[in-house]
Amino acid sequence: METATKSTDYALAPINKNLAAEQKIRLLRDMLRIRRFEQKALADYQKQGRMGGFMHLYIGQESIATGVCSLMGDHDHVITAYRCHGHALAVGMTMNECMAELYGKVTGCSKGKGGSMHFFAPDKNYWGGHGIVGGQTPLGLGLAYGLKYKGLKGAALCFLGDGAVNQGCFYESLNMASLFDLPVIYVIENNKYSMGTSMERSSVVKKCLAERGEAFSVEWAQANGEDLYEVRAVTQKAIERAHNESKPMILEFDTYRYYGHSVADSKHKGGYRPEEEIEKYKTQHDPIQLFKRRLIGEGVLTQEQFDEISEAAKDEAAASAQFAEESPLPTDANIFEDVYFEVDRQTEAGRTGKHFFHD
Amino acid sequence: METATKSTDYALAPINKNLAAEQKIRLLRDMLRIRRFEQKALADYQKQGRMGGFMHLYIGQESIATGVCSLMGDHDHVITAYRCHGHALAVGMTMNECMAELYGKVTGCSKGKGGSMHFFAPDKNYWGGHGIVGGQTPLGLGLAYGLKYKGLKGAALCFLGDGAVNQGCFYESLNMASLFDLPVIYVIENNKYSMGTSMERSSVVKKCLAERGEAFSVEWAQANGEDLYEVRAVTQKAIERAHNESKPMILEFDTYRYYGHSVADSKHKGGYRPEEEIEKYKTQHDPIQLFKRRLIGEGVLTQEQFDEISEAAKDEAAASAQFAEESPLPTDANIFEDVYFEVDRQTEAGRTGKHFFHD
Amino acid sequence: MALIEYRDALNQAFAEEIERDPNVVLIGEEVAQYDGAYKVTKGLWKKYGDKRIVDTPISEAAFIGMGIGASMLGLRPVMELMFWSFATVAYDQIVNNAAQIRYMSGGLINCPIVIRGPANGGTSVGATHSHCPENWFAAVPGLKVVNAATPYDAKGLMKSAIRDNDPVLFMESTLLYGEKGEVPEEEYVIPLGKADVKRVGTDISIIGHGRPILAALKAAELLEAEHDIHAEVIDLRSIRPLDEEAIFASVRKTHRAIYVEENKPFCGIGAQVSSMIMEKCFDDLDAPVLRVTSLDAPAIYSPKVETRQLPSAHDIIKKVLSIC
Amino acid sequence: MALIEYRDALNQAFAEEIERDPNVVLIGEEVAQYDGAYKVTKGLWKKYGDKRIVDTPISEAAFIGMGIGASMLGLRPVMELMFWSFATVAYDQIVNNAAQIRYMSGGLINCPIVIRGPANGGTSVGATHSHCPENWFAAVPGLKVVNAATPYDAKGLMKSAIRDNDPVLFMESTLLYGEKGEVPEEEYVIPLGKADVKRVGTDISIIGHGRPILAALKAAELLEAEHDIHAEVIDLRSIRPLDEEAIFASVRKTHRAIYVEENKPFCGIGAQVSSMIMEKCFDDLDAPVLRVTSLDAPAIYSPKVETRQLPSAHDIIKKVLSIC
Ligand SMILES: Cc1ncc(C[n+]2csc(CCOP(=O)(O)OP(=O)(O)O)c2C)c(N)n1
Ligand SMILES: Cc1ncc(C[n+]2csc(CCOP(=O)(O)OP(=O)(O)O)c2C)c(N)n1
Ligand SMILES: [Mg+2]
Ligand SMILES: [Mg+2]
Repeated sequence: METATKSTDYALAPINKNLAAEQKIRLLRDMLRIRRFEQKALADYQKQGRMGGFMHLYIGQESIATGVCSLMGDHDHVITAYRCHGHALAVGMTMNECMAELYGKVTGCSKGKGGSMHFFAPDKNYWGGHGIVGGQTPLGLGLAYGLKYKGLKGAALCFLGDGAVNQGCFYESLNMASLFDLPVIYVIENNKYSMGTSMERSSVVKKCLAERGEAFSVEWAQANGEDLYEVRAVTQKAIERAHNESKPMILEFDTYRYYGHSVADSKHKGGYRPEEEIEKYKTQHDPIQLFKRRLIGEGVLTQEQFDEISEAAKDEAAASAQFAEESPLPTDANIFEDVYFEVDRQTEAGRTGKHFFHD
Repeated sequence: METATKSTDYALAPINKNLAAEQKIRLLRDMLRIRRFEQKALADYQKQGRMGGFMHLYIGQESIATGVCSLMGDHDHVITAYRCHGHALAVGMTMNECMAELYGKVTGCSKGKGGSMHFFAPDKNYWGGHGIVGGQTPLGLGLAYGLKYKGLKGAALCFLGDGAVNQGCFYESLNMASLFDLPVIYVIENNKYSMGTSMERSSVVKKCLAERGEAFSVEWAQANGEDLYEVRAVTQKAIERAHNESKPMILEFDTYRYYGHSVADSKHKGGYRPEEEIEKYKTQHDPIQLFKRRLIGEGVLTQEQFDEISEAAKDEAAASAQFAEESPLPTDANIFEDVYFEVDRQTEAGRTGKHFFHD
Repeated sequence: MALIEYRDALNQAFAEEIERDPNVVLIGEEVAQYDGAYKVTKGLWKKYGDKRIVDTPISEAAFIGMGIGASMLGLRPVMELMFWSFATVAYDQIVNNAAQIRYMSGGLINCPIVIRGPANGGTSVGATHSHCPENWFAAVPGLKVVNAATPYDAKGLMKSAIRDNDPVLFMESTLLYGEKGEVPEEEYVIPLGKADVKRVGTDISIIGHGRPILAALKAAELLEAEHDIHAEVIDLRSIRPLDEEAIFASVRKTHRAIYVEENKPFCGIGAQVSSMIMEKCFDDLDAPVLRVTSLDAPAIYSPKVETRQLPSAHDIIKKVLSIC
Repeated sequence: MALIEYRDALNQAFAEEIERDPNVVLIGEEVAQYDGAYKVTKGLWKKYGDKRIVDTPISEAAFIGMGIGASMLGLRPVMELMFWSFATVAYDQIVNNAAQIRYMSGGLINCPIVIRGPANGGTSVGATHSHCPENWFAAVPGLKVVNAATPYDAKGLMKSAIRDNDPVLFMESTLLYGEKGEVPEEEYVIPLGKADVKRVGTDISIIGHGRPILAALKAAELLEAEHDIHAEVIDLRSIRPLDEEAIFASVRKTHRAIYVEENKPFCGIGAQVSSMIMEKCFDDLDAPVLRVTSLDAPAIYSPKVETRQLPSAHDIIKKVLSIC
């Protein structure tokens, strides 16, 4: 499979042209922080007993979460699926709370209750982290509905995968978004595989998946996700449209994941996808390398600076693991907290009647 | 709203041109039988205590079920929603078994267990009769899957309404039908309203609803459902395509229901739709009247013959009501039959373990 | 007190809460311009307009999910399912989103949504439209399940449900919508988790929820008149949270209990309640806790026959006499 | 007898039934080319090809519905849900189509489908992926629900499920797939509706289903060794149909019972079974039937903590000692 190569140079798009050097470096750092965080997470996952469950790595796709989330204003919200580490860091969550969540510690963003697939930070307009494929698409619709209801100028950015497009609730959501003029932007991160199934084996496609939006008069755009500038330029248009016209849109970014579907995925290398394909993306389409070269070319970055940033990110990740390691586990009592708001707050309602039934 | 008026004269389509006079009259009779059956059903429904639950009348749409089902070969199967009387009679079910079902009698097609929304006749390739909106669309996919698996040259004709297109499983089914090349034909009977909601208020539409198939590379056609010839001509093409290429298709027929969504629908007249609209369809777009005029014009029918056929249909309906009236109700014992195949047959499996738990 | 229909009691609750809180919005199929399939929302769209009363396409998964997402932002959506049976196409949204989002976010998110509609058989609409799903949902920690048998309870419980900050599934009955009952003019609320002793008695506790409570009251009358058996009738009203104290107190007094519900028997609410009674009141029981439920088969269409599938006063009396 | 893994026992059942009946087809996500997310279908696609082993898009509603439609035409689809938790998006197809089609058609149609996959917690995959839905479905007349705890049972029950002419929901456990057990070389089937006395005892009946049966057996050993309590362990294996005779016979012998399951407590299978025991064995009981279930909260991620949510031998022993 081939990633559509870009047509225009999006460095000149207003949203990118006016970036100050430190802002550009900040974007590079954000991508590096995601990668280093996940590399550390993977290493620790492989040390038995530290983490459990699934771990879906975002490595290779960093430009998308970073580019999209770098455009978020006060009333722009984000929701995604289980491959949610990148988006979490991109909206500004700390490595500590994220790593601690992977370790299942009370200091984790979800107090160790959500795990790798369920990171949340409502204070940063980040609504997770959802494990049921496609399940986030009606919730994203609801975030947009809430924004419109409250009269706020914002957008709901709802990420989904190339496999998730085959969950019916996505189409129900598109029709309603279009019918109600809701400012929801569905961002398809097309990494070409859903687990071990190639896009061709799961979806009938003409130009691309986003094109399906036409069935509901929802505008769409396809772009090259490996180019941070392109991601930002294309997304900015959609956000402006959402803000100014309260209209939905579908964006599809070509991208690639370097690791397996999850850490448990044994077959991805030479199994359902050829090793050369993986190599090609790593060497020719890596969003971090591409952006690094660009910035060096633009003269706003040196190799030394890059290495420093990279090292700093590595150190931050290591420190977060240390933090996680030293944090306490949830107690048995914690198990029954955060089930019911009213019980947690011990309101009148929370004190009335039996809520739990195992004893 | 306006029904798209037809372009070509489908009387000349091969599938119609070669019809013998008695075959044409047979088609007219089939439509009349549906109408007279439902008029009698409605009258009896209104006499308290005879029937219960919902009754969704098909009156005004007869040309579609009649036209489509008139083309069914040995391996063509039909499945539809709860507005299923017309299709039932069109596939050859008797008025007796249908009326008795409405009366909730053991002589009904479903032994009084299904009611108005749940007519079935697998021996006539008729798979119901389904109450959950859109729920029949994956089942129709499955019928097509079964045909292909068994290597039979057939098609699954799956009817749905203009409101049902907004159930997500329909789109999941379209993608799978297209991906697996399954011979399923989705027939949208667009009567412009889903209960009290106009199509415009529930669906974002460009040309028509069938067009949404393009998102999944599923071919589609829109046609005028009031013209029996047109229904047959358009459907025949889809069936041939299904048989010869094992490909799915969506057909959309413009049509109109004269009565409320169900008998309980008080608001349809002058409520969510203007009385003039109803009048216009009854007077200018009635499929039976239009076909009658055609046949008289073609010289294969006289007004006298028409009146005879109409009378005969009325008598048949009256007789079926008599039959239903005189048939016995299910017994308490019948309540527990037809839940489990193995129990009904008292097989080893059916005799092992407790299956029912109220006592 | 005014004598009004169950549907009007609910309608009053909606109107009062809409006026009280700008974040309350009613969403569902035919709830606005059509006044509701069962006229429960009659007149509200006319009065409050497009923003507060919203018609949707037939897309339960999307609009229930939409309501959940909106509730995360602070709206208080009251979502109508035309029938609770249609929750089958929005099951994931209810069980995995509404029920779990608070827990999986470590308490950062809450979901103050109400999902409501009729959940009953007895109207000859067939097996797919006659589910009583209270046990499917009450089984899921994170959800609350309410079931009102009278206009008074319906209004008071609905107001509490709308103000509650957790997802509340509110189950009504098309056969109750037209039933009349006394409802005070002045405002009132009924807390979730409080059972109501609808009749005081000493010989047996007839416990239950939903419409069969009316059959239980009728049975209690006949038992007293014809058998000198004084039955206490307890309406749980709220299934989760559950008022176990009210149940145990009654059983400790009467030493006998029967659970009555319209649900199917296997893993019905009565199974849960009777196992709780056995565990907590074992030595108080002079007889096994028996259960009266719908007959254990899909809802049959045949009108006259279906009524026999549902629990009747007669069925209740028979069971009572078998242990009294 | 060969000592093989649970997943291989299932794999053998599939292979044997595929060879036996040309209408048997395996359908689901990643079941073919990927060998199954949990390698349960390993090698089958290579061996039997595209027609018999079919990969699907992530469209559970459509492909479960497709399987049901195909089964009406006589196919015997064995549908995999990668997790039973994902039944939440195909709930309507299971509960309204598979369960009701025979009844609503007056017996004209039957639906010989098997829907299978893992249904368990304990693997730190979070609340949405850890449902134990046996009670949601066993509550619905028209469905059959099976839950196998050992490789031997898994193979024998799966073969019966595939040959059964009613819809059978087969629940497995990702934590059992790697467990080994003795499985005969020669062919055998295990009928649905027959419980298995996995350990004979005289003092208390520990009844249950699924993986906790292993904990029950461990508990029984310790109870005998450390407390001289001889527990009988009964594995229901099939929840609906249910082998009530085996349950009652044991309770009449031991006079005490505990139900053990991984399900959440509210309206769990244990609630149904204990209420049946109370009704039919009231005078035989020397103590209330107690229940051991998962803790009543959504599945927590934190690995070490989640294991404490699940029933353990220790939890079982504690409950047993409280009534022995
Ligand atoms: C409803 C549902 N079905 C199946 C799964 C199992 N599953 C988890 S991720 C996944 C693949 C999704 O692929 P895609 O949407 O392309 O996202 P990606 O993993 O590539 O980011 C599957 C099948 C699930 N979580 N939910
Ligand atoms: C999932 C689901 N939601 C809602 C309903 C209630 N309902 C029954 S028919 C109907 C309208 C369907 O309209 P359409 O698809 O246009 O078919 P028509 O009635 O016009 O033939 C609705 C909302 C249902 N039966 N199932
Ligand atoms: Mg993907
Ligand atoms: Mg319509």
